[in-house]
Amino acid sequence: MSTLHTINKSPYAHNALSSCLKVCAMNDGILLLEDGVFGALISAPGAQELQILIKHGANVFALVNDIKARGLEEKVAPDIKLIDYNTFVQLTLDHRCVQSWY
Amino acid sequence: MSTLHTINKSPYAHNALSSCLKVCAMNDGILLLEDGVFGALISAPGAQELQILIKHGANVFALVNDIKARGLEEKVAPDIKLIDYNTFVQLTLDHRCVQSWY
Amino acid sequence: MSKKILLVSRHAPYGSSTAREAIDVALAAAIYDQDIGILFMDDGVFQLLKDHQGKYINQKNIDSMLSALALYGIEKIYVHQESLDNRTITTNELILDDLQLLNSIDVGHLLSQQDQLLSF
Amino acid sequence: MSKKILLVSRHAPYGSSTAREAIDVALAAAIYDQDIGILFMDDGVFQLLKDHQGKYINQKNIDSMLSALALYGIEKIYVHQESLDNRTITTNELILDDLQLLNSIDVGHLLSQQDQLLSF
Amino acid sequence: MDHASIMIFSLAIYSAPYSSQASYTAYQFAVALLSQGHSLHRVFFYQDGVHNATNLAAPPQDEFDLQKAWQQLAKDYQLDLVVCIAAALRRGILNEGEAKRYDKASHNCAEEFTISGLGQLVEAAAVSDKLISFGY
Amino acid sequence: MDHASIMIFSLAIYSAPYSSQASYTAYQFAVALLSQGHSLHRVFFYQDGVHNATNLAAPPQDEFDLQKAWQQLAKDYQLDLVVCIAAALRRGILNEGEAKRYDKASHNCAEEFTISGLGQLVEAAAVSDKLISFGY
Repeated sequence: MSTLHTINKSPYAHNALSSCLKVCAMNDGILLLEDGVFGALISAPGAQELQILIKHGANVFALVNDIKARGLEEKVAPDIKLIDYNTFVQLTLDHRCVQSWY
Repeated sequence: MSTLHTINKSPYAHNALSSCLKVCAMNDGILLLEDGVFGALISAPGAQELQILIKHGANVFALVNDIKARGLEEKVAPDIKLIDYNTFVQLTLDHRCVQSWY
Repeated sequence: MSKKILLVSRHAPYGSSTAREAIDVALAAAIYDQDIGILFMDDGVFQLLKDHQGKYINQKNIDSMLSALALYGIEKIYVHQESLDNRTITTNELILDDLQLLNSIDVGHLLSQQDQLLSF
Repeated sequence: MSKKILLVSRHAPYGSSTAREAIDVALAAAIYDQDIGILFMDDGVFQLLKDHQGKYINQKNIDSMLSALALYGIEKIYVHQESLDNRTITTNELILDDLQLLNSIDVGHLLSQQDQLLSF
Repeated sequence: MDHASIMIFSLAIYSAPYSSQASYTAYQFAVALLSQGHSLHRVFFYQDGVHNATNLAAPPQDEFDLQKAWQQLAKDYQLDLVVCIAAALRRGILNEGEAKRYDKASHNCAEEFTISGLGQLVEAAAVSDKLISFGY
Repeated sequence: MDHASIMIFSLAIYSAPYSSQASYTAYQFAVALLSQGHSLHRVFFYQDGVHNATNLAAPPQDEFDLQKAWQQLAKDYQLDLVVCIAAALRRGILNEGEAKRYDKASHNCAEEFTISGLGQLVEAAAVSDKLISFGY
């Protein structure tokens, strides 16, 4: 079964996302939240790897409340799905475990 | 006059050192402390830039107590000067201002 | 006893309180009539983006706090150009108009010319 | 009700309390007879270096806390090889002997095989 | 939601309210799972997360009061909010009993929170379907 | 040290004790500068630094007690230890006066600390030769 990875740190400032990307499997999920949503920008460090993962079947999500709070709605990279807290709960059920990268 | 930069975050995990290196002038000083002392390792991110700065006259220091606490005494890159808290105080007097990168 | 003070704000808004509490310091310095400037660099430039909607996470908007800087008479607002470029942010996406864009060497000069630095 | 639990420890020792408080959780899990493993990766591998001297900053040695893991019956201790390599740390520099070195793909597998993850 | 799909969650919170957004996210996650009819076995506060339990915070009235929100949620759903004793003692969060034991003049742990050991985190991992960590 | 070289320092501390090493570094820096005969105008505690002021921490006896160390240093050198009121109220650090004002049953700010406004940080920057920040 697969793992849900949550990342709550900006990839411009911290290594949380890049570390996650090293071990993330193709059928895993990645959820960007809090300052982690800066990783949803098209030009963010790790953005290319995220797009490659998505092409290979991984699901990448970002908490829409955190995106809106930071004024990033128009800047999110393609195929990153914006979700609410209810869907966050559902994602934890769809995956076996949650690894929080912070 | 010149600036003393202090860095207290590991360069493997955070961008504090790399940001500092972008704006650090040749006559500035850099002090690695707390988890920032992992930046004193020969292979650390930013280690080459530190060596170049040193060759051009900048002074790079590391707090010896933090180095010893982490078992790094044998692993410090050349020309990084190990100093104690008293010398830290003196460094703040030798420079006009202190910018803390964290 | 007025000194030339620069506040350096390097952290992203909302995820931690650092950005918010740094602005409070800038406003306090202005109230006490100090010669205060503020420099945004690294993730600190995300504070300057328009269209924050902090209500979605039950926080006050940082961008509107920043709009108060001018009201408090803080005119020296500097932004590190490379930090904007790395984040593909253009100046017309920013909340403030009277920004001075600095390259990395200029930032180094700016730091060296202050009487005190307040690092956030 | 015993579950397969993996504690993931990614933070450097001493600068913050995270590494130390993560070890306390591992020891508590062992006391309560859970099937607990621990994975060191990223700056977490610095916890494993020999010759810590925490007394220089008035802290207890992390490496000696880690030596207690075996005494508490924790035998599944994993280390991310690439995290060691990036820090030019060799296994003979490490405090523990019975370490299982994993590449990045193996770490991904390990995470996916647990019942619970404790992320530090 | 049919009965078979009700899951048991526990949350582990490692960061202080206000200073970090992570406690707020955890709170919203708790609200969402409860509103979906799932069960929340325990919320365990560790590291700087213990500051969620203070009853002395007095934020400005126009700001969200997360400490108060936890207390209300605990009342509404009879939640088991547990603060790690070792982490709390080091950070100055005490209930009446601990204040007496350590000869302190006052205490500051809100009554909706229980102070207990790390075993409560381990037990939560053992009996819950899902344990989610919220770190700083 | 001759009189002319005595410098006036102030320190700004932004992180919690124990959780982060930065407060400890600031303390050692303060000890060093005082032992060299310099003057310490003020130590200003802001953000999570306000937790240095709690009098409710009860760390294990074999661990360094930083909160107590600050209190002793303040007595030895008549230091001006100032806690930012806005940061303290949000984080649950109150003295007796603030506890009354906000109708709280207890208070937890050690008596060696003064609670005051951000103006005290600004004033420290203005009158000191050196202001050093210790961040998380």
